[in-house]
Amino acid sequence: MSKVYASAATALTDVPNGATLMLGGFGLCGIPENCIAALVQMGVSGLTCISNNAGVDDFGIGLLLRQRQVKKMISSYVGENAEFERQLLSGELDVELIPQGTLATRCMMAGYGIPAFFTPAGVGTEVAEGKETRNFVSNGVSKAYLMELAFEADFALVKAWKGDAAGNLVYRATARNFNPLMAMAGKITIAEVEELVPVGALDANEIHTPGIYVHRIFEGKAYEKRIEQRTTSKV
Amino acid sequence: MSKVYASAATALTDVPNGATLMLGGFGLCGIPENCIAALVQMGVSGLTCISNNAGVDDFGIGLLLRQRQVKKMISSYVGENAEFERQLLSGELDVELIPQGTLATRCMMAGYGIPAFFTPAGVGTEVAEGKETRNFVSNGVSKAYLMELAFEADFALVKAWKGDAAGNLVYRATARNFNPLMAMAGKITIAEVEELVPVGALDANEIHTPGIYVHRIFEGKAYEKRIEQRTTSKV
Amino acid sequence: MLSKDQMAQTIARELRDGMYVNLGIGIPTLVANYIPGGMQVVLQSENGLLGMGPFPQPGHEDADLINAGKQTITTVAGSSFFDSATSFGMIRSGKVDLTVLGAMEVADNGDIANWKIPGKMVKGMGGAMDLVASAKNIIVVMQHVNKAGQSKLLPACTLPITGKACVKKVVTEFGVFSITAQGFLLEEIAPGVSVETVQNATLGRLSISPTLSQLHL
Amino acid sequence: MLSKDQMAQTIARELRDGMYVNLGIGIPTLVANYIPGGMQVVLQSENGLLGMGPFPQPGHEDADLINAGKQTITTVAGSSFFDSATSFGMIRSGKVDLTVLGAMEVADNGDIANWKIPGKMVKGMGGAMDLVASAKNIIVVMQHVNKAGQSKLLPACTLPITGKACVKKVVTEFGVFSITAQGFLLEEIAPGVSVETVQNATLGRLSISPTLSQLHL
Repeated sequence: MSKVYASAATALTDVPNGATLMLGGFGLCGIPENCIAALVQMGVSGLTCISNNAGVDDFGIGLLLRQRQVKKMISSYVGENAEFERQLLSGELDVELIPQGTLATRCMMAGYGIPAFFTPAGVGTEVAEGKETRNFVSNGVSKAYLMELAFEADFALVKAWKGDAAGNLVYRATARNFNPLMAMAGKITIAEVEELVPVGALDANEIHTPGIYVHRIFEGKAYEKRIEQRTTSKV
Repeated sequence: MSKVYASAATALTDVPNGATLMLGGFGLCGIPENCIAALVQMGVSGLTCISNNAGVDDFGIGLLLRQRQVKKMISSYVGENAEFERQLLSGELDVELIPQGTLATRCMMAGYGIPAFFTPAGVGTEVAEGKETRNFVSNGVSKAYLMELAFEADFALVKAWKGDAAGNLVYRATARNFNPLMAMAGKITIAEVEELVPVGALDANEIHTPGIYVHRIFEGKAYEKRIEQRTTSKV
Repeated sequence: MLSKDQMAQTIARELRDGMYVNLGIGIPTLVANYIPGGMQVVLQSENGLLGMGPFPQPGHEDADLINAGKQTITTVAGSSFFDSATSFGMIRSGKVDLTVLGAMEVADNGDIANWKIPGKMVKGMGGAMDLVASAKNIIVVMQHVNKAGQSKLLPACTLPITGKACVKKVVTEFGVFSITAQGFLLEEIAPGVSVETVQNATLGRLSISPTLSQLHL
Repeated sequence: MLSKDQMAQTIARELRDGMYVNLGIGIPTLVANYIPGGMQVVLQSENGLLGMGPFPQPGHEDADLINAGKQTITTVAGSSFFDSATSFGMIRSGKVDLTVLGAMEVADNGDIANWKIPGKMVKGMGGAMDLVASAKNIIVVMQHVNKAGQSKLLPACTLPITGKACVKKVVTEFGVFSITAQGFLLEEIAPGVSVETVQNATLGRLSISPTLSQLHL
């Protein structure tokens, strides 16, 4: 039973309309470019996307927004995207904003089989509305926390640097971000990698995502890896 | 402000009687041998030890038990230790047995600043006594979970393979086990490493415990790394 | 009657290509010897390893590389190491397809007891409570009766339980039993064992499958 | 009046050897330029990096290496990468010693608002809610009044808040304010600024420290 697929198109073929997807990446860093391109190509619609950001107008999840494929975004920060803002204000798009640490942890908890946990982020704010607030004593100090639930996602689409046919993944630098968390969390996890290496080539000590979490893997093509804010030091 | 200490004796000098300690390791694999030896040498007593196991009669935490330095053990499995059993049955030693995954996760949650979480382990058993049981729906199925709390520990004593002066740690093979979880969880975390390498020698992608968690680090000496069950294949 | 190896071999028939499997200490460990050739089955060791291999050759033992029974082991290509929280995370989230473990008692509702004998044994539950609370498919392999000759397949556990209504199947030297709403269902019987022998050795509710067959290995 | 750089420089006086610091986008980022020589201060970027260095030399930008403001950056020796859950885990568990961030409004009880303008701006809170709910020491650096000339130091936030009673100190172009049970306490005043100017620009409860000093950089 091979996990290896030839392309994004073959790996994503059963993603239906209305699916809930997790998409890795922070800004445009470490996003599953090939998977997004395949979703655009497929034209699948009514998607709920859990992703820290919503891309920019012409790249990343912005490409899905432009095609009106997204019904709902669950994110922590959705600036940098004029089309997003237009759809949101016009009511075409539903958006749920979540503190970034809560978003990351709700993915992780799905992977850990922990249905609920307590976090201080958002206590006393809009984010707390409708949620259980409860005090716990930590280091002798009582403090209020919100109960948050693990996410559920039909598919997690993640991007890694290297991977193997066993599904093991290694990320590079800050392109790691949400990818390993979402990889743990998808009912079906699809990983695209810059380089598919032979099984045994990755050091077992250095694997970020053990293969058990990854159901499908393919070597991506033609990565653009666009830089959102190119900043440099004065020479 | 250097994190580097010359020895276990200097790194552990302020561990007081009655302290709550986390000690890494699974069986005798990946245990902080030098730290344990220093605790024996110091004669500090009344300790509460959070550790998956309690060592064997003459090695690991067994050395502390033999000296009657331990008031309470919090573990998942404490076989292989006759002195332990004697002290427990005679009432000299208090023991709290916790499912292994819950033990690991209660350490991790301390490191994540999450005071409480829900796990299915122990529902309907003795472990559930006095704890909140609550149902959550996951993938359409309602299931019962126990609420468990993050641990608090004054000191975490962990053992890594390599480390640097910034406190970054890398573990080897299954000697990783509880070490990175406890490293995150101690109010003061003391790491002993087989090899203290120059800052910059560890690849930033491959660090298991980021230095922020480690307050003190030293290069351990004379590791015995005893094997508990030497099993081999027929040649 | 089945030997321990035959009990392991019986369980090995449950294996499917691509499965991730956690094998407990004792007879469950023997299941690894009967993975069908050409089938990819990945063994998880809950102390932090996916891709456990056989015991090392003498002289190649590595103190840093052990299984959950603290035995020296090896890894196969494609293995990965991780911490204990991640390990139980993959168990809890249902990524481990099959768990095989021993037991002191199994009740006819699927309750299992295997961690404590009050006043006698205080070793602890290790990872068993996490495993039985989370695994998708739990098979118990054990002797049908204890050393005192008493049935271990009971109407209710007499020892403190490890998990409630979680066991799906029991394999003993007498055969293969599913746990159903009507209690133990004898589905396959070991060669040389009579239904009466099974009935006499089983205290829990027992029914005999209308399609009862003799176990072939 | 302080320039943006002087505001950053003012905050840099809070730095201590061995500190782990998270700097928000905008003026907070400038604090990195004023870490005293010989002092070891490790910068955390909540997208998954400890040990952030300066911007790269032109031509050395790496798309895989950005900060929380999505800017290309570099790392220093001893840095480490990790996932976003670990990153906010270290924030929540109090391992980050100091958080510096901007704000739209600060209330005299320490409430902060910096993530939403209803009907106008819907960018989201990013990591700000996690940071303000968890950091041990939170300093806000911002202009004293908004573009419309209205005070940003208020009796209560008018915008949806990011966190409750969490800000410990505010630095504006007019000086340094502690948050106390009596509201804003002016502790240091910028050169060329009068107490009356501060009073006129502050809507929240304001008291003047009996030991008020002029800010020296």
